[in-house]
Parts: sequence; structure tokens; C-alpha cells
Amino acid sequence: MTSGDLPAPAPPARLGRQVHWAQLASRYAMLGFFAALVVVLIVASPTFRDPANLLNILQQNSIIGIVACGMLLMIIVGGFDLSVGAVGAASSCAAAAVFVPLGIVPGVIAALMVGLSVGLLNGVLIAKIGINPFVTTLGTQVLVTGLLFIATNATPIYGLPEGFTFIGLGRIGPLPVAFLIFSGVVVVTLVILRFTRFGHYIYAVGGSRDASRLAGINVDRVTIAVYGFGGLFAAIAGLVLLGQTNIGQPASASTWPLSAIAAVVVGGVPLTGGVGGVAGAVLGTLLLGTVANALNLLSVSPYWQPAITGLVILLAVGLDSYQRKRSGGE
Amino acid sequence: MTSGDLPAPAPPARLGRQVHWAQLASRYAMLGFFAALVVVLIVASPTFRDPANLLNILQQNSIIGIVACGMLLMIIVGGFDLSVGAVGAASSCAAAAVFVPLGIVPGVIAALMVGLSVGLLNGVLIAKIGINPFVTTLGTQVLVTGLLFIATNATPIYGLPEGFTFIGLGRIGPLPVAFLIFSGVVVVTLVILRFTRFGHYIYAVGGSRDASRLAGINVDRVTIAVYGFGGLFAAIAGLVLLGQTNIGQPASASTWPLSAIAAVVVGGVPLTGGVGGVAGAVLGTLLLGTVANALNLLSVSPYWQPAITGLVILLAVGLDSYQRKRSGGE
Amino acid sequence: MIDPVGTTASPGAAPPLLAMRQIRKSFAAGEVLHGVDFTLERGQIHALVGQNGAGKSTLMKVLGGVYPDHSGEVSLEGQPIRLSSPGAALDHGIAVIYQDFALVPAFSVADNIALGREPRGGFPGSISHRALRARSAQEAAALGIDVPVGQPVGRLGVAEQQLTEVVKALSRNARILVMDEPTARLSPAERDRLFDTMRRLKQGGVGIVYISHFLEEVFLVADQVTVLRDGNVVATRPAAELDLPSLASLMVGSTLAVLQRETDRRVRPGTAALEIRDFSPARRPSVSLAIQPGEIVGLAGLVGSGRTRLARAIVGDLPSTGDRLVRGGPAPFRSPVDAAAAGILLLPEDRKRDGLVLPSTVASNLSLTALRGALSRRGFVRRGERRRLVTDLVERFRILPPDPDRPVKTLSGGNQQKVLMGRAFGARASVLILDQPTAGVDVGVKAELYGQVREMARDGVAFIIISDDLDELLLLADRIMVMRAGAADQPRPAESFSRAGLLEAITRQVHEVAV
Amino acid sequence: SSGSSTPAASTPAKTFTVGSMIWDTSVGFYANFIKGQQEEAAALGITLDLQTGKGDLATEVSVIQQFITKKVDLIIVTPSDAQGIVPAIKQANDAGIPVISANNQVGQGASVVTFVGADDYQFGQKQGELLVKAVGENAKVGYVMGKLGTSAQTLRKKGLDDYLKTHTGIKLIESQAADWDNAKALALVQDWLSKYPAGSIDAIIDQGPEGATAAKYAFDNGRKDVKFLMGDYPKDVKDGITAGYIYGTVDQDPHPQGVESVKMANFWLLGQKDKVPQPTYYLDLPIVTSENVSQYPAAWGG
Ligand SMILES: Nc1ncnc2c1ncn2[C@@H]1O[C@H](COP(=O)(O)OP(=O)(O)OP(=O)(O)O)[C@@H](O)[C@H]1O
Ligand SMILES: Nc1ncnc2c1ncn2[C@@H]1O[C@H](COP(=O)(O)OP(=O)(O)OP(=O)(O)O)[C@@H](O)[C@H]1O
Ligand SMILES: [Mg+2]
Ligand SMILES: [Mg+2]
Repeated sequence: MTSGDLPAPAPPARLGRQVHWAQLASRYAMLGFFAALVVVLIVASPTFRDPANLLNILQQNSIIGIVACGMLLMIIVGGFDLSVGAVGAASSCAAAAVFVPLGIVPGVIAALMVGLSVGLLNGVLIAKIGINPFVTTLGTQVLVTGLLFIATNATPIYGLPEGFTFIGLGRIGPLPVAFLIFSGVVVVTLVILRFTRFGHYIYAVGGSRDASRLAGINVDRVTIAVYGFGGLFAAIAGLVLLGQTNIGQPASASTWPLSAIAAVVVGGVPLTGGVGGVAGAVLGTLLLGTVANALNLLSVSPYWQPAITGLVILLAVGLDSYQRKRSGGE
Repeated sequence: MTSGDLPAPAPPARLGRQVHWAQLASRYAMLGFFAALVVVLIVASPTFRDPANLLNILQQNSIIGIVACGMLLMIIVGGFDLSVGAVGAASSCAAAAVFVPLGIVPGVIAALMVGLSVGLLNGVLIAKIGINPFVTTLGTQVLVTGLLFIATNATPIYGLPEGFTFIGLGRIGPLPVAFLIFSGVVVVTLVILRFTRFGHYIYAVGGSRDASRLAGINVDRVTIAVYGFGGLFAAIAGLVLLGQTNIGQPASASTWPLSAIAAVVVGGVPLTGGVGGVAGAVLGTLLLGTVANALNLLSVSPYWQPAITGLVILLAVGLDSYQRKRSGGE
Repeated sequence: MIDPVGTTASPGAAPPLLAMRQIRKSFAAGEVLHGVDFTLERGQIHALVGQNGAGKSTLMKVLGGVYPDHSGEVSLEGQPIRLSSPGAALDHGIAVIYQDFALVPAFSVADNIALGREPRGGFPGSISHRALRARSAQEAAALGIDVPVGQPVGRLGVAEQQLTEVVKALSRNARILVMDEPTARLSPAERDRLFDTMRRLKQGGVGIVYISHFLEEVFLVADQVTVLRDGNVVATRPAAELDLPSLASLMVGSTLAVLQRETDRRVRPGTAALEIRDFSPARRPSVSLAIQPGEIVGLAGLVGSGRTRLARAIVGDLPSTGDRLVRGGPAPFRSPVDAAAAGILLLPEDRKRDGLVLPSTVASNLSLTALRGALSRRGFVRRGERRRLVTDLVERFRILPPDPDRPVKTLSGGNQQKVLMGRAFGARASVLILDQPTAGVDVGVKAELYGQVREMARDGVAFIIISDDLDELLLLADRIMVMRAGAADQPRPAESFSRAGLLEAITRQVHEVAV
Repeated sequence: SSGSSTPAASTPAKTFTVGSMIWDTSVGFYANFIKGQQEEAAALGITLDLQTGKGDLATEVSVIQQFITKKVDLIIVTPSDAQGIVPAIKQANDAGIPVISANNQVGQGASVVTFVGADDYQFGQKQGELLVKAVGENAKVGYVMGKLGTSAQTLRKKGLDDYLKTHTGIKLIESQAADWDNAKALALVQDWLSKYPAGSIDAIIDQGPEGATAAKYAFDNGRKDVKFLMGDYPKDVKDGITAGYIYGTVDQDPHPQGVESVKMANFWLLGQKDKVPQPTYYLDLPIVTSENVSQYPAAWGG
């Protein structure tokens, strides 16, 4: 459903239904780039077009995708979150620690609680105290990681119930469970942004805090809630991670924040806030994920992979931005 | 001179002569926090007050300090740079590679060339193509690191002349050479921002691109030049790093971008651009450096150190922001 | 000297709709409202006038709940209330049109009109975008205001932004309506329509606070007038008891010189300082015009008539076709940078978006354009020179408070406009294009500014002045060019226009189009 | 809980202070290494000042410098790069502070008392041995590496490459980096499994233990044709070997390295220098497979 959602006039500039054409064009530029890439790969590599592989791509990128959805909300409201990695690691460790004695459900609840509370803490520090998102989330990231190391001595937590890998690696029919969870998160994000007053206010606050406040919108509450969702989604991602590795890894997930922000921004969402749609986050995630998969399948030397990835990012976004600029979009 | 420079009305908001008091207060809040910390440590720890240790602090934080000065310029102009780490590593490797056959001077030149060109590339991509700073510099970071890995197979470059450690670890009289280089960079930055037309334009462009454009400022050129400086400073830092380790290490310096941005922001410079002064960058660098040093001296368990660091950052900046918010500074 | 009837309600009589008592408000820089009393009755249009920086907007922001840290009591129909936040003020039925707008640029006009009171959708917490668009469009129509409901506000001209604010505020059916210089950026037609609406609301018992620097308008609509000076009330009188000169003198504390056309100034013959031939902003009719050194040409027209577009195209900020000649030579500007280098400067109409560098100080803003010239040598700023220019401009343009080191965003609207003017005048330009240069500037200073313009014209600077204030054009311009829907009449000598004639010329085409 | 001073149990004339710098304590591997050092230090009544290099060479240098200003009696270093740490060690030499390196070597140019442990180059060679033991002389193998540029990655690779020079029949048909990250290793293995149908790849060898998850995944998805070989010996790898979806691993047990490093430090400080093997004191790197898995407790996470 997600990719089918792309061409639909999701509101990157909150123009209600009808999208300003520059935005539309640019969205299509990125979409076109992605489509072209996929087509080339399908033609070039039999392994790539193997459905099993395509499903792998979906499963492998579900984690970052879930994080990216939360990141999208925080970017639209005018911030971002560097603590999602720490939250992911912490929540998966919390889950693992609780699983072993108490079983699945309490474990899941523990994880979600960890994510939600760190997220809300971020929100309060940003909205009420007025610390900027960068310092706030960098601080909580360091803090949470630290507490995690204290709690675990930096050693992984082993001994989880076999069954739990279902979340991370299991399938329902042909579809990876992780991907279904991702899809669920995408739908939730979509509904929030498109159909709820809260979502509308996320755009408003991101577009202009002052105007929103003067219109009687409770800017602080919106901000705090958004970071709450960010933390919650990171925790869900942490659970999926746990489901893939089956061990609680304190040192894991450290690359999530940059990867998730990258996914959103590559998807054409500016960091300035006030605009953007879930389509962008999904598109960016899949684009980066497909590139990584392709590089592996084509056995590109690991020494070359970063360089090529960098080039692809710059190329894709460059194309996008340049045309956006020409069409006076920004 | 740097710390002596702090209370002086350096331009966190380009207030020329006298500083708007909210800004002043907030600057003093952070400064007070720093002073208090230092006093406590001097009283508490004989090792800390040992001049040798104080000089160590200056030397150890020179690298991040140099990077932070470049970062400051890019933040004031309304962006930032995630590629400084890659540039630092690349330039130190370039220097190392050139040293071995050709000697010091060509090595230094090579390093600076690497830094400058990557910086300018960032600037062009941001100003001319219109890619946002996050994607641009993330892209070049990955790209540069990748090329570095290709060139070196990710293995360090050995066999540098002994003498070169002078830059990183040597002393002139009591003063660490690294710190003298840092001071030089600080002075250059100060002069640019306070006394040159270019510096004034940096604040204008960061404050409002549209207004600057209509006022007849060549916004693109200013932006490109700023990122050029950012890359150049990162290269200088790379040379100092090389002087500390005497090997060109492709995987080094990956933490520079976040550390440098953190230093600047902790110093009270908002990421929104248009305001800020070199004093902030210096203050932030020294504050974070002192905390790290103190935690080591007090033999705080490595597992506890991140948590405490996180707390300190949030506390310091929280204090600052909260009071700024109250006094309507923002 | 405070009129008892206006403020203290006599016992027995119903308490006033709104009573503000002893309002004080200070900023970091000091107190700006020194115990202000203000009373508003039901169905009253109460004009609030005063010089730039007098405290009008601050007082109204207190009423809007923007400054909960004020002191003094506010009571609504006798009941004391706390204005703790904008939300609280709105809940009390107080709607404010702020001088520097409160719009979300990325949102459509419709979204902005409905901001904070979006229609519910199918399920709790949901929103119906369809209903929202329909309702906003209908609300705008009901007020007879024509705004592009679907457009993002960020791409609108100031006038359209202003109209959006009007619809937004009027559609909240508030008990108290505050309008902070709503007409500063409107052309005559919109003003009249706005006044009709105000009178209608007044019939409905709404209390309206109306702030304006067009004193004629005050007498047109206001029942009651309160005059602020330096944060103090100097008078509260029924409008009927006042006339223009007396009101003006209450404001400035001295009588005003009557503004006259000047007759002695001579336009210099010879090669035009700036000439455009068959020149047209992208997808607009083409225009031809030649301006001599020392000449002042006025551009008159309705909102949307294309004046701003033309101006932005001339300095190369919007793409254009046709020829542009500077002092006889071709000048293909790719951007305002080229124009500035050739001595042609545009003073933008939107001081917040395109004009000022808000985080910077008054000094930085004033010296910004001049830096490229005399203020720097070999890339280094000549700080002494800069200081001198800045202090001179602050003094010449009567910028209040006269503190060059203030962040410009802490200045009052009118004073911000003065800074913008000062910046353009401080740079050695040969052609100045001023788009709505005196918007929000008080009468006293306007006279001053006109003097400055004429002085520079004497020194051979050529001016294009875009203004919705017809009197301004008639007073200043040597020739006036009327624009309609992007097309332009032949420029005619200003003397050849009567005020009525000019107004007719501006609106004519529109009627024909309507037919 | 602070990993520092523990009062001298059996008080000798003076309690020695030993500074221990570990290049990155957030690496799980070092948890038991640290435990070993702390236990031994406590037993010997040595004050152990434990510091982390935060995985950043410059920080490692500054930690050493602080040990020098603190005037510790001896420094134990676990550097991230043998050569990169040399200038700092030289400063310690100049300050007359003896240095012992553990787990990772210190390179040419500075003098250390001795090296305690097993270094990553040997580790790589041992993995070569294991590989041959697993697949014989002719095989197609996928190689999962750690984060590029980390010393463990470069040295273990060098060790393996050198070992395989004499076993030319074994081809590394794939070699990618998974950054010591379980999820990345899993994705990588998934991609390879879709690329190489049964029979076209014989084994996948991982520089670290992160591949354990991937091994289980392959096993559960019917790819029992691929042998999985790990590096290091945490609980999940032990479980994997016991359960049979991991062929074997090389056990670099961090705990004894920690213990021995402190013990050697103590001998040296007490002047019993003859008890300190020089220039190197190698601890063995047992190869663990299903045959002997039962006799080795997991190196950590046990
Ligand atoms: N945020 C602020 N910080 C500091 N001073 C301020 C701030 N806002 C307004 N002021 C000061 O308060 C005084 C009154 O400003 P205000 O905007 O109320 O004037 P005004 O009557 O609306 O003038 P104008 O007619 O130009 O709009 C001015 O001197 C202004 O400098
Ligand atoms: N994306 C944009 N960014 C900046 N300015 C814009 C943008 N889009 C339009 N504008 C400016 O806003 C103006 C539209 O508002 P307006 O109708 O007042 O201008 P106009 O058609 O010239 O009418 P007027 O004669 O009243 O100036 C355009 O002329 C243009 O200069
Ligand atoms: Mg005002
Ligand atoms: Mg206009």
C-alpha cells in the first residue's frame, strides 16, 4: 500500500488535496529515480528480481522505516531526534531483561514504556525548558546509553524465548512480520498527519510556532506528543530488532538516528519543518535500502560501497533539489 | 586569550558594542556554570589543578576546538557540516601519504587542499544545487570516507617522521603547540566575524537569505566560502590529529561532527543561524573537555561516564535555555 | 485630562465591554507601557492612535494574551479576567489582527483562516479538509474579500496576506475585535470594503479597536479615539470632538507642518538613469518606462496589479523579457546582486520576509547594503565609518529607541520600516525602487521621509515609488504611471491628476473586466 | 560499582596504582576483560584506575597523558591501533612509567614491558585453521568483516588472508563489512543466501560473533548446506555450536587476559621481573567446535 500511496497528493506543503506542482514534480523526480533504479536492477540481476530477495529488502528495512516514521513527525514539527538509537537499544534490552523472567507481554510493555518516557522527556525539555532539539536529544542519547551500559556492563542479554524471533524474522503468508509492523506504523503516521487535528497542528507548529500559539494552539502539548510518538516508534523498532537478533545488544542501533534522518530527507522532506508526508519517509527508506541490497548482490567491494552510496544519495537528492529550485519550489 | 575573551562583548547577536542583556545573561549563565565547575574541581582535585593537567586539557581539546570554529561559521550561516570527520581523516591520511616520500611542507599543503576542496564542494552543492546541508554533508562524508577506504584498504598509513609529533604533542615553552594552533584559528575566526565584510555577510545570510539577496549580497558566494573555511579548519585539525598519533588512520575522527556541533550549541549558539560568536564555540569546547577530564581524574567508571556527561550537558544548557526563555531572549 | 465618560462607567450603567486598568508592560530594555487605562464599549469602534513606538501594538498584545507578564487589571463586562495566553484571550472572544501577521507560510489561505478552529471530521479528533476549504472560502466570500483560498500564504503579496488575516479574525465571530493597522497595506477599494464590514459588526454589538496612521480614516469610522504617547494615554475623546490638526498635535505633541507638493525641483535631462523597453515580468504584459536622474515616478494600482512583480523583475529577482538599460547601457541583471552593483536598489514591500535581517541589530541592518561601498576597505569593515553612518541614519530617520545595538525585531513596526528606508538611503544608489515605503509610518515621520526623498532626488537619485497611499504619490511624484492587471498606462505628470481622477484611473479597468 | 579503588586486602608496604586504558569499553568483549582485571586487582590489593578511549585514538592518547599526570605506577594499554598509540606510550616511557600492553599490541618505536594476551593477527590465522578444518582445502566462502578500519577488522583479515595463502583452494567469493552489528550481518547473509543457491557456497565465516543470528536464520530456513564459523565465544555462539547451526569459533577469552595483565603488572612492580615473560606472553586461542564445546564455558554472557 505504501508505494501505491506515493503518487497520491499527500500534503508535502499542506495544500490540502491539491499539491503545488513543484512539490509534485520533485516528488516524482525522486520517485522516478527510485523506479529507474529498481527497473535497472530487475533487468540486470536475476537474484534481485527473485521475490524472496524483494521480501528480504522489505524485512531488512522495516526497522529503519519504523524509526523514520517517528523521525518524520519530529522533523515536520521542526526538530529531530538523535536519541532514537539509544532508545531502540534500551527498549530491546529492557524487553529482553523482562522477557526472560516474566514472558512476552510484560516485556513488550516494558519496551514501549521506555520508548514513550524518553520521548516525552525529550518533548518536555524542548517545549517547556526550551533546550533546542539537537542538544536535548544528543543529551538524552548519551544519558540513556550510559544508563544502559551501567545496567548491563555493556554485555548483551541472552536467553530469550525462541518464539520471539517471529516478530523479526517470521512470515505471515509470504509477507515478513517485520514489514507488516512497519506497514502498520506507516498507516498510523499517515492517519495522524492527514486525518487528525493533531496532525494538522504538527504542520502548523512546524510551519510557525508563533502563528500557531497566537491561534490558540497548545504548541507545547503538540511538541511533547510528537516526541512521545517518536520515542514510541523507536521502541517498536527496538522490539523488531530484538526479534531479529534475539539478544539485547546495548551497543546496537547507534546508527539509527542518522540513517532515519537521511531516509526522511532523501525522501524530499526538508529539515526546516512544516512540510512533508509519510510517502517521503517510505520512499527514502526503500531507496537507501535497495541501494544497499544491490551493492551486496553485485558484490561491490566493501571499500567501494560507502563511496557509491554517497554518490547515489548526492545524485538522487541533487536531481530532486535542483529541479525543485529551478521550478521555484523553495 | 580565549577565555579572557569570553566575558568581553563578543557578538553572540552581533550587538557591536554593547550586548543585549538577555544574551549577556545567558552567556554568563553558561560561563558561570563553567567557572563554578572549574573552581569546584580546583578545590576538589589536586591533580586537576596541577598546571600540567590544565595544559593537557588545552592540548586535548584543541582538535575539537579547531573543528568547532569552522562549525560555528557554518552554523551562523544557517547550516552545519557532518563531513568534518571524514575530511579530518582524509586530510591526515593525505598528509601522511605525502609526507613519507616528499616531506612535511608538501604534506601540509596536500592536507589543506583536501579540506578546502571538500568544503567548497559542500558549499557548491548547498548554494548552487540547493541540496540541504544535512544531506549534502552526510553524502560527502560517506563519499570521502569511502574514497579513503578505497585508497587505503582501510588500513592506517605508517612510517611518518618522528619529528611531526611536535605539532600534536610538542610544547613551546609551557604551551602545547596544538593549543597555539587552536588559538590561531580562534583569532582568525574572531577577525572574520567581527572585522570583515565577509563576516557581516555571514550573519546577514544566516539571518535571512531573502533579505540578504535583495540587499545585493551574493548569498551563494558567501555560503560557498563559509563551507570552504569549514573544510580548511577540519583539515588543520586533521594535521594536529596526525601529530598526536603519527599515523594516518582512515577510520579516525568519526565523532568530530557531533562533538563539534555539540560544543558550539552548548556554547549557546542556536542552530537557527544568524547569531553566535567565537566565544560560544570556545566556551562549549572547554566545558565539554573539562567535564571529560574531570570524570577521568575522579576515576569515574567508564560505564558511568556517558550518563554523567549527558546529565551535565542537559543541566548546563537547560539552565541557559530556561533563563533565556524567561528573559524573553528568544 | 482623561475623559470620565470614556473610561469609568457611572454606577448603575452596564459595565463596559472591556476595561483595561493601569496596564504596565516592560521588556528587558525597560518599561514601555506606564499604566495605561483603556475602555471599550459594545458596538463601539475605538481608534487607538500614536506615534511609532508609542505602545499601541504592545497594549493590544497584552489584550491578546501574548504578554501574560503584564501588570494591571483587565475586566470583561465587569468580570476580571486573566489573559494568560493567546488561547485564553480567544476563549474570552478576543480576536486580534496583529500588525506583523501571524500566518503559517506553508499553509494555504484556507488553512490559515481556519487555524485553531478546524472543522471536525468523521471520528473524534479528526479533521475534515474538505469542510475546512469550503467553509473558509465561504467565509471570505461572505466578507466580500477575494483571496486565492488554495494558495500557500508564503507566495502571496503582503496585501493578500493582510486580507487573509482580516478574514481569519472576522470569522471567529468575536466579541472584541482588534485591528492593528489593517489598512497599512490595502488599496482604497479594499479599505472601503473593510470599513463597511466594520460598521456591520458594530451594529451587531461587537467592540472594535482600530489602529491606524491614516488619521482621515479615524474620522471616517471611529466613535471614540484614544491617543498614546510614549506608553501613556494623553487623551480619550469622542471622535466628534476632534479634528485632524488637533488629533495630530495630540499625537506628536506639536502642530504638524501641512504637506505640500514641491515645485522648485528640476528633473535632469539627458540619458535616463534607468529605462525599460517592452519589459515584462514572466507571463505579464510588457511595460516601457524611462526615468531621468532626479526624477520621481509613482506606480499606482490595485493590489495584484503587478507593481511588485514589475519591481522585482527590474532588479532581476523575477525572470523577465525585454530590454533594461542603465545610464544608456544594456544591463542584463541575473539577480539583485547585479542590480545593486549597478546602483539600483529595491526596498521590498514585505519587510519581514524580504526586507530586514530580523535576528541582527539595527546597526547591522542599516549598514548592510552600504558595506559593499564606502564602509569597507580591502574586505575589512571600517568600523568608525560604519558607526558614523549608523548614528546619522538613526537620527535622520528618527528611529526609536535610538539604540543601534537593539535586535531589529524588538522595534515597533513603524520603526522597523524606518530602518528599512534608512538602509536603502544609506547606500549610494543611483536608482531607488521603493515598494510601499511608508507603510505603518506615523504622520510626523512621513513628512520627514518625504523631505529625505526630495533631497536625494535633488542630488540626482531617480525614484520609482510604489504606494497604495494616493496622497503620497500625488505629493511626491513628478509622473505617475497607473497599472492594471500587469499592463501600464503612459506615465502622466502628477499635476494632471486629481485625487478622484487617480482613484478612478486605478479602478477603471477592473470594472470593465468585471463586465 | 565504580571500577576503581578497592582497598588493599593484604596490605603490602605501598598500594600500587595501575592505570588501565581500554580503547572502547562499550564493546561487549571487554566486559569480562575488565572483570578479570578488577578481580585480580582486588585480590592483589592494587588500585586499578580504569579508563575508556571511547573508540577514538585521540581520546586514548589523552587518557594515557592523564595517567602520566596522575603519576600512576604502571600503565596497561589495550589500544585500538598498535602504531597510533606509540607517541603517547613514548611520553609514558619518558616519564619513566612502565607500560604493559594487553589484547592489542603496541607497535614499533615505543618500549613496553610485555604483551599479554592474543592479538587479532593470530586470531585471524586461527580462524584460517578453523576454516580449513571445516571445509577442507577446496571451498567457496563468504567473509563477514567488522567495521572497516577498526584494528580487529584489519588485523583479523590480514591474519586470515596470510593463512589462506598456503591454502589456495579456498576462495573468499564474497567479503563485506557488517560493522560488528547483528542486524547488518543478518541482512548481509540473507542477501548472500538469495544470491547463492544450495551448493554454490560452502561456508560463511564471521570476524565476530554477530553472525550467530544469521546462522540460526539460515538453519531455520533450510540452508543447512552452509557452514557458519564465528569469531569469539559468547553465549549465543556456544548455544549455536551446541545446537549445531554453528560449526565452530575461535575463543579469545577476555577474562584470563584481564587477570594475567594485572598479575604481570604486579610482578613487575614488586621487582619480580623474572616472573614476567618477555617480550610477549601469549595466551592460547582454543578452536571450539561441537567436539569440545562442553569443556569451554562461554567467554561472556554465560
Ligand atoms: N519584544 C520586544 N522587546 C523589547 N522592546 C520591545 C519589544 N516589542 C516592542 N518593544 C518596544 O516597545 C515600544 C512600543 O512598541 P509598539 O510596537 O507597541 O509600538 P507601536 O505603537 O505599535 O508603534 P508602531 O506604530 O510603529 O506599530 C517600542 O519602543 C518598542 O521598541
Ligand atoms: N514564492 C514567492 N516568494 C517571494 N515573493 C513572492 C513569491 N510569489 C509571489 N511573490 C511576490 O508577491 C507578489 C504577489 O503579491 P501582489 O499581488 O501584491 O503583487 P503584484 O501582483 O505586483 O500586486 P501589487 O501591484 O499589489 O504589488 C508578486 O508580485 C511577487 O513579487
Ligand atoms: Mg504597532
Ligand atoms: Mg505589492
